[in-house]
Amino acid sequence: MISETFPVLSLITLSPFFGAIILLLQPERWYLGIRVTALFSSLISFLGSLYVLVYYDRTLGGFQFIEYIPIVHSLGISYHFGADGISLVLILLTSFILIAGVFASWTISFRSKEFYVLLFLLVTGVFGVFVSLDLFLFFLFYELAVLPMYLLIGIWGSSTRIVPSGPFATAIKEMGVGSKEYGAMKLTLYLLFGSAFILVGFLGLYSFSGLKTFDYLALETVSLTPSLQNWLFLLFYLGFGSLAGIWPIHTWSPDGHAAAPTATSMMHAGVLMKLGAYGIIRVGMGLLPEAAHTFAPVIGTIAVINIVYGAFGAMWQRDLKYVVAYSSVSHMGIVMLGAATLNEMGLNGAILQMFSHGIMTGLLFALVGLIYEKAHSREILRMGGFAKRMPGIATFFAIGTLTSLGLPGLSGFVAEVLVFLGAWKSSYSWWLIPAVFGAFITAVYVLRVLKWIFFGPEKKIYHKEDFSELKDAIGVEWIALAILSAILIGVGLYPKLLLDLIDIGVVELLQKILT
Amino acid sequence: MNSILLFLVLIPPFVSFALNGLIPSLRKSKKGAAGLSIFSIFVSTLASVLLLVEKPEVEFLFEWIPSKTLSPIHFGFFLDPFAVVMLFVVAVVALMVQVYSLGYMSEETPSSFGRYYTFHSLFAFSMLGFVASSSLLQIYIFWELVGLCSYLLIGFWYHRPEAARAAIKAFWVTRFGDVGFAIGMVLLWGATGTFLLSELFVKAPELSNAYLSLCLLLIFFGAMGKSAQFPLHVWLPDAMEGPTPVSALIHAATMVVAGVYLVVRLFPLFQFTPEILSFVMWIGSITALIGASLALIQEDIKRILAYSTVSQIGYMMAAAGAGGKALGLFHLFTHAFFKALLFLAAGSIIHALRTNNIWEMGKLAKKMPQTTILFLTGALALSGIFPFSGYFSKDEILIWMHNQGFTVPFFILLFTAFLTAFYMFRVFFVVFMGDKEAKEHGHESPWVMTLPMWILGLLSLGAGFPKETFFKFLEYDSESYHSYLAYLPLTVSIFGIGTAWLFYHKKYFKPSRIAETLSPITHVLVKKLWLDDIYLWVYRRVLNGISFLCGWFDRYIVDGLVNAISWSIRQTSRGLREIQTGRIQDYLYGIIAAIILFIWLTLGVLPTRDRINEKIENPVDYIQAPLIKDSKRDKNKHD
Amino acid sequence: MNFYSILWVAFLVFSIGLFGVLSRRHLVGVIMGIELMFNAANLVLVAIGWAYGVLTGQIIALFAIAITVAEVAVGLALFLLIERVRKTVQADEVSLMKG
Amino acid sequence: MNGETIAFWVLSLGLVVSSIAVVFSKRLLRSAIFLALSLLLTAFFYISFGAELLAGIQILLYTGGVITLIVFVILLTEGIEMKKLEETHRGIVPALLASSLFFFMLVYYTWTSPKVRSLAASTPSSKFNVSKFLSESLFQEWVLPFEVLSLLLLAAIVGALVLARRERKEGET
Repeated sequence: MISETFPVLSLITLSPFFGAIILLLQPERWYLGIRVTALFSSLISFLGSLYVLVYYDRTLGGFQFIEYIPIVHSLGISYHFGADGISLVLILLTSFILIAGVFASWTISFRSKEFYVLLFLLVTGVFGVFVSLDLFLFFLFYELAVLPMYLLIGIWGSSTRIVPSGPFATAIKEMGVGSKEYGAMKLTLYLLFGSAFILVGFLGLYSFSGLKTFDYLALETVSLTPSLQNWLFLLFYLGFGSLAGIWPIHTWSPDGHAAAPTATSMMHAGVLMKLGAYGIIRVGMGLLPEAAHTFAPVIGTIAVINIVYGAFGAMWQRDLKYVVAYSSVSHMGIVMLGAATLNEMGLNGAILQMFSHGIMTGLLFALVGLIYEKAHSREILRMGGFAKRMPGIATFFAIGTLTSLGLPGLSGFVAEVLVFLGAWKSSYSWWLIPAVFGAFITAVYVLRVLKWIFFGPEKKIYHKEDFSELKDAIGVEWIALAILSAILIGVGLYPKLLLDLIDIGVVELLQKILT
Repeated sequence: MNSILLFLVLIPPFVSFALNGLIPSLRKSKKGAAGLSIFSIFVSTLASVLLLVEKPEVEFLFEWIPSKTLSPIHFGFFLDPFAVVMLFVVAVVALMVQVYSLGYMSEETPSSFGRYYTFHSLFAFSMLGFVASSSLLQIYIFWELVGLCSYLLIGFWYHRPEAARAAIKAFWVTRFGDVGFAIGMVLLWGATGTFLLSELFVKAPELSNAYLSLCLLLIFFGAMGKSAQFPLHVWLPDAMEGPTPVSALIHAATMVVAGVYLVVRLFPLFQFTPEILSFVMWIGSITALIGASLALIQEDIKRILAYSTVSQIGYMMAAAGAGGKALGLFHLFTHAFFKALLFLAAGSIIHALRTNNIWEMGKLAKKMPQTTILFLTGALALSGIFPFSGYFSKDEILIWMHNQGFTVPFFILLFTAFLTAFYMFRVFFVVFMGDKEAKEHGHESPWVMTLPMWILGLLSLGAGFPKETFFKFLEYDSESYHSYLAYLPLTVSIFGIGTAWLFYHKKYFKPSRIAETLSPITHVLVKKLWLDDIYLWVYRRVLNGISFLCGWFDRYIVDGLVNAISWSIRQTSRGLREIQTGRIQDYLYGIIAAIILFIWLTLGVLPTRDRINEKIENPVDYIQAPLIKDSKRDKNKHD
Repeated sequence: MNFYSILWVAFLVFSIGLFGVLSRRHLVGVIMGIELMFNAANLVLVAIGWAYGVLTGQIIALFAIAITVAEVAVGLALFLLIERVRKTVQADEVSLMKG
Repeated sequence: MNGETIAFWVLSLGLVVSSIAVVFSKRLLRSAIFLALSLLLTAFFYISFGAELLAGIQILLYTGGVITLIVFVILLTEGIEMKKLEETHRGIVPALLASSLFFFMLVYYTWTSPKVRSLAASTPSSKFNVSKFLSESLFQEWVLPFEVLSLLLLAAIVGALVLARRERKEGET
């Protein structure tokens, strides 16, 4: 037991940051040293997140492990960390994905040091957002989480080919849609576009609250006029929503994820998209409860569009990464739907779906990376019968896809069912029907992909005589897959582990919203 | 004590699954994997027999999903006599099939052999868990899990494209039904706030009839998918791509009857909604007829059996829908044994002859005497001939239908009974008595395959006799009736067998001529009522069409718009870039324009003009320099 | 000696210098235009100082002259460099800043 | 019209004409000479404002130093480019427009400004000896800018040297 005042949240947040600094001091040729350093600093974060998970006082609730150091008195900016049930779960998610990401990029050979440095900067930002109780700090970390992505995709990414067509064919052709630079730039621009809204929203909160502070806990006590709340909420919804991939500002996500390298898309689809949803729930709903009520129908309806549209969109794709990316859009719709229900079941489901989807997409992107590494292709229709050569990958891929379609016993199911229950209990019960239907469509396209890639006879057209290239995962590559699948199954079998924690946070949040 | 027994039923298969799944070396050792799996299901079987003897009422719960404002969701197990019977059936058949598979799958590679038993253990666990579930949500969970096992086992030979396709089809169709199940379940929860069966039964009468009907209709939709009821039965015949023991266990005896069990289990709810019950009965009757008719023209022995399963499940559904839930379960009970037996016997033939087509078989009675006897037992039981078990259960159903006054379904089912006997003995006469010589040299199967078949044969022979005990166990009052009716089904069945004998053994009539005479009907049957075509059309045109629309719209319109905006900005900036010539003098024009603008703004437009002038009025304050009048400047003056 | 007229003479010289800067092709010509502009500015400074009766104008003009000298020195050095590297002395051929 | 005014107008006319000659003469050397002339005339203006020191500096630094520099540079590079430059001006019309616009704007705002008007109304006597005050204030109050300026000059010298220095090629000693 570490003493009460030990800044464990700072430890979690800053461990990757210092890891990055130590990495910078190492020469590129220290192959193992770089990886061990990376693993070590991510393990510190992981242990820290386990620690807070265990020692969080569940009877007390609220924000705990508070760290408070004023930085700028005159502007009300402080170094204020704290975590409640919701953020704890997301911290855990981040540290899991971080470790898995470190393992998944273990074999990266091109500028691995810089890769890890940028990845760790990004993760610092993510952790920071989840634990910040000061909006200024929140924004700072948010930007830190968004920006390294540009370099990560631009340098280590991969391109794909998109056939220009439709009314805007010229534009699509000339913009170079599909290239990694395009993906990186699009992602960055979208997210910066979003953060501009967020910044305006934060400044609005700062000035209209009249408190001259950025402190979350202080701003919670302020009640603004409804129209003001609505405007600010709209800003937050657009700003965070661009990161959460809400329709129709989601198109950065497929292109960005498809272009990103394995660990980056794991981190991005797994954790970063959750930042958006977290922002909407924490800042939008937590600080602007009345506006949350006003906007719930809009959020929910758009979320339902996300679910069905994302699923159908994924069905059309023939590029493996695009399929997973569109399924992320669909699943983020479930998160937002859960948030829009404004009841305990729905919100619990939303947070659990964030966790579950994060792990699941992490797993799927790790697998896509492995498949791409071995088959040198992401085009689904050119693959076939891989299960014979790579049974292990096939098994894990099946676990990932089955979570995606909401199979019981895996965590995705619990989250989806909770969201469905919440949707029915909410004021707009009809949301339930398209949402369930979307889950069915997910089953259709996900299983189809599984079949195309892994089942059937081996396709000879594609890899000619050379079957030897197609090997199962080896050595360290297993670790990421095993960790993530184990979590999926564990949470799926006994979700109360996490739901207990989530529930504490959600109930507190709901008390604010509903009163 | 009783909950320990229950756990003895449930836990061993799960342990076997977990160990086999997690330890690759165990899974890849042929004997280890199979031994563990068979041992675990054997323990389960023993425990289920004990449960049958004890006849306990167990309810065991723990919190699964916490909730403060709404009621938390529990996970647990709940046993009633129906569940105990079902546990027994599942455990016994699973044990038999797993033993049988030792022989049937012996040619598989160690890793796929281990995989097979791993899936089997998972299936046994989920099916047993399904049976013992205490809440609707839990039923749904295990329901999906058995669906998963079915998917995995149908696609066991994943390298065969047909198997992969059949697996995915099975999953899609049942999952489509489950959309209804899920919605219905949530709706029911929304009104009652609980998933627990025991609480639902108490609260159900408070609901409005229409709402409850809607919920149950949706839930029954799920049961239609799972139990291959018309029009969602299309996946079951294709599911025969899986290994035959799998077909025996999952697609004949246990999983496909889950829908019936669900209706029986939820009967306390269904009884409030007579409309839905009659819907269930009609669906069951129609399915029975369609299944039997489709079985008539099949050539693949397993597909015949599959359609026969569809038809028999129709019987069970009809019985349950007519209110005779115990009858439905009784038929389920007997059917599980004789249908599993038939499948295993068919598997034995396939194993020996390497073909599924009945026209490539013949004269097997001499080569495979044991199989012949066992198949005959199964066929007689299925046709409902005294004293085989099918006679008792089918009879009960038909009489019940008649006594309840459902005349049309009664005649449909009676006709189905005739068809059943006919197609079963068509198979029998062609395969065992036919004169065609099979290509492969047939031989009797090893004892690991025949022993389970003998046990099942005994069960199909004897399972009908303890009818009274069975009904008493289920706390159901069977009526006594002795009229001409009791002999009608038997007569019809014997008549069916006789017709088959005339057609296929004695060859007095040519079946093809009959088929020509009835060509419209035959055409419909050959086309399988166009259901496959319709579903394929829906998949290809509707689903893929929408997905094309969505994907295309997203890529080229939503994203295209984004690209168009950024492109136009880029084009504009390209145009603007021409201004930047690189010649300094050209830039100077810009500077001049800016200066002019600035001066104009400060002096001409903005109201600062007067203020500036006012300040300059007093230059001493502004410019610190000596005034001419004050020539001798004191430095310290201003300090 | 009217204050206005002195200002306007200075402005006229300034504008002529500006014209030279804008239109001259030879870089030294441009520099000479700049000199004219500086000169006119100095003249205005001194004139305003004179009108107010303060010395500041002269002081600033003094500084301005010094700065001008520095500017001319650097400017001519740059000119020599450009002439050597780019083999041209024309202002409109030096277009490194073209985007 | 007294002598002072006549002198003023003559000086002004000379200044303007020589300035025009600076920007329009085809030969650069001639421009440079006219520039020297206009700077010299400005020095006379300074004297008329009573800024004798400034006038001296103007003549010494500008007319002496700067023009010498310019002439040197012209002579250094004359052989290279002069003959190619048939046309010494480019875009006369826009340049004329812009500069005249600038001129008229300046005239307009000075004419309309009440402050300038009041300044013009109170023309003080121009006869007073300021050199002493100037030096005093330069070394007392303005000493910091003065020193900074010296630094700037130093930097300019170094910079000019570095820039104009011919790069030593390899092998060259």
